[in-house]
Order: sequence, then structure tokens, then C-alpha cells
Amino acid sequence: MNIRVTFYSYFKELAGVSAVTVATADGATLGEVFERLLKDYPRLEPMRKSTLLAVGVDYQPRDYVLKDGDEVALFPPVQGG
Amino acid sequence: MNIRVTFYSYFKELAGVSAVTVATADGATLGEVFERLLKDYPRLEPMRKSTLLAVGVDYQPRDYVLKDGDEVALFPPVQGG
Amino acid sequence: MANAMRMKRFVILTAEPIDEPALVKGREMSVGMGAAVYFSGVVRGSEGEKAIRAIEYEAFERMVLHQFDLIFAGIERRWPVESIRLVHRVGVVPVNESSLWVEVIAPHRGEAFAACQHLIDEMKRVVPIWKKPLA
Amino acid sequence: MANAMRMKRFVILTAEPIDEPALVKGREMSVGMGAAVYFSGVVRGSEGEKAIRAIEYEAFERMVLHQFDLIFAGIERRWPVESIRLVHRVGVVPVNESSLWVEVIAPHRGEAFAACQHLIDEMKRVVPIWKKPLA
Repeated sequence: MNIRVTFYSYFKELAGVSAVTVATADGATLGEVFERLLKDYPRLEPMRKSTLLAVGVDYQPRDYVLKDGDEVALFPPVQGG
Repeated sequence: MNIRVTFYSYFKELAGVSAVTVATADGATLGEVFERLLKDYPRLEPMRKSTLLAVGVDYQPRDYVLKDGDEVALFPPVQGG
Repeated sequence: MANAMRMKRFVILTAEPIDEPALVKGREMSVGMGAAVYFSGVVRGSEGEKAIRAIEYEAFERMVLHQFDLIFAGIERRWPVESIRLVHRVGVVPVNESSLWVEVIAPHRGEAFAACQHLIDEMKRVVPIWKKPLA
Repeated sequence: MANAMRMKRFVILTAEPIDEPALVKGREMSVGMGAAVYFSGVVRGSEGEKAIRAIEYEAFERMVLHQFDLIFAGIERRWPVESIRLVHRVGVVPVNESSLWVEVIAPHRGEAFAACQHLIDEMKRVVPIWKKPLA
């Protein structure tokens, strides 16, 4: 299945792209996609612990099981206000 | 000496006057003037505990020693806002 | 000399409606300030169980100004507040109109919120203003 | 049926300056409400030790709106707030301009202050907006 991933804030600069489509096995978890992205974009690795992960418009845990067409967002800690 | 006393809020209605001048012995305390006012205006007596007392623009304790010309204010708990 | 600049203070007692938009428009903040907190206290349509049409405010004005100054001095010692502006109505204030407007300017929101709430709490304890509900 | 009326919510993300006087002028309060609390967060002239001229805000807008809705739902369960209005800037916000404006309307000041502070604290925890200082 295909998962669209969007990077926000300086994660765009670290990844060098603002969005990417990842092909994964059915039943892949958000954590598995995240690990794959850390391999593909090693400059994100230092941000491993502080990275926030969302599916659609909701935060989800690493063990969240993705469905085809899910939109994933990766970003650093938020700083509104 | 002469002490000018002003009543505020519903203390005016209870006393029936908005201000009065009290003649006292030199060295009289604020508490002594207050007791005299409670006698002269017995409808203030139920307010004894909640009455606030000021000399000029500052709150003062009952044992404050008055000077000739001091302006005393008597009023119920404040309710600004 | 961080505290050399005295906290700016502005207090008005007025019988006129409080023009909040104009007051907000008149805000002045230096470049180090990041937070403006406002409180507007509005006359509600009932006191206890009874419907009212207005509240009449009476103030011992000279003492009001002095007591606010004492509160401001306490705030200045405690928080890095740059300025406080405060307007309190006197006389008859109809339901739905503001009787009290406060602005607190500080570097960060925590101290602005704390100082604003402290100011109102202290006002309700010591500032000689009284209200009478009008039915 | 005291809680039958849903808390009113109003959120705008905008690249334009926040017209606070106009927003205050547009306030709506029902007759049972006694407190309006406002917060305006203003861009300061430095980040850490460095002078800046502006902050650029980026937002994941759909998620921002949803996360604010979740925060509002939590506030509605906890305090009797009648309405919340919130405006957040996106794009470049020069020093001394407001990046965030919030209004909370409630019956009493305690709950209005509490809800307003909770809203901002939660926003800074979960709402996907990021800033980049511009020198």
C-alpha cells in the first residue's frame, strides 16, 4: 500500500523534500514507516525522540496500523503562539 | 480635637448622614471614635465586625492614634469590579 | 539596571462607557514585551436570583487611586510588568456593559496572567468601591 | 438544560495583521456572562540573545483546526465557557505585532482566566504551528 508522508517545519530542510510517498506491506505500523524514513533521510535520525507523528489530523502512537491512503505527517515539537 | 467622619455605601443610609464631625479628647484612637459612632448611630452596630476603617486614604487599625484634622472613613466590605 | 524603568500606571474612574476598542488601539509595548492580558468585567443580568437592569457603583475616589497605587507597587516588586492600565466605571452601569477593564503588559504570558489576576483579587479586597443592584 | 447551548468557537489562521480593536468591538456576550479575558501574544525583538526582525509562522492548517477543536471540547467539559475566539497569524509577523489573539467569555473571571491559560498551554503542546526567527 502507499502512504503519503509530509514533513513540516525544519524537517523539510532535513529531509530535503516536503513530501514523499512510501510503499509498504499491508498492515505496516506508523512506527515501521517512521523507521524507514529515518533510514532514507538520516539527517532526521537525531530528531528521533522529539519527532511528532500524525495520521490525518490526529496524533497516533508508533503501533498505529496504517491503511492504504493514510496521510502521515512528521514534524518537530510545535511552537504556536 | 475635631475628627471628620465620612460614611460610604449603605453606611450612609444606616447612619442617616453622609458625614459628621466628632469632637474627641487629644490622643483618642480610631477605635474610640468608632465606638462613639456605634453609640450615636446604633444601626451601624450590627456591622461592627465587617466595618472597614480608614484615616485619610489608608486603612488603619483600631489602636491608631488620631490627630486633629484627621479624616476618618467608615464603610462596609468593598465590592469593586 | 533592569528595574530602573518604573512600571507605567494608568487608572481612570469614569461615568462614561469604557471604550475598549479605543483602549486596545492605544496599547504601547516596548520591543521586549511579548504578552498583553486583558480583563473586562461585564454587568450580568442578575444578582443572586433576582433580575437587575444595572449596577450603581460608588467610589471613595482619592482612596481608590491610592489603594491601586499600593497594589501596583506590590505587583512591580513581584513581576516584570511594563505597564498596567485600568478603567473602572462609577455611577450606573447597565447590564451587558463593562464596569472594569484592565490591561497588563509583560514579557511573558505567565507573569501577565498572574499579575492581572492578583490585581483584580486585591482590588476586590481593598479598593473602596461599592455596588448597588438596580432592579 | 444548562449545557444544551454548545460553546461557540471561532478560529482563524490569517496572514494579515490581527485587528484587535475590531475583534473586541465584535464581542458578543449573553446576559449571564460577566467576564471577558483576552490574551495577545506579541513578537518580541529577540530570540534568546539574538535580535530578530520578525518570526515566520508555518501551520499544518487542517490539523491546527482539528487540534483546536479537541482543546475546545476539553474546555467545554471543564468550564462554563460561552465562547472562544482565536486568531493565529501565519507567515511573517514583524516584531511588535500580535501573532496570537484569544478571547474567552464566561460567567465569572476565575473560569475565564483558567480556560484561557489552559487553551494557550494546550496549544503550545499539540497545535502544529512552528516558528522561524528572521534576523
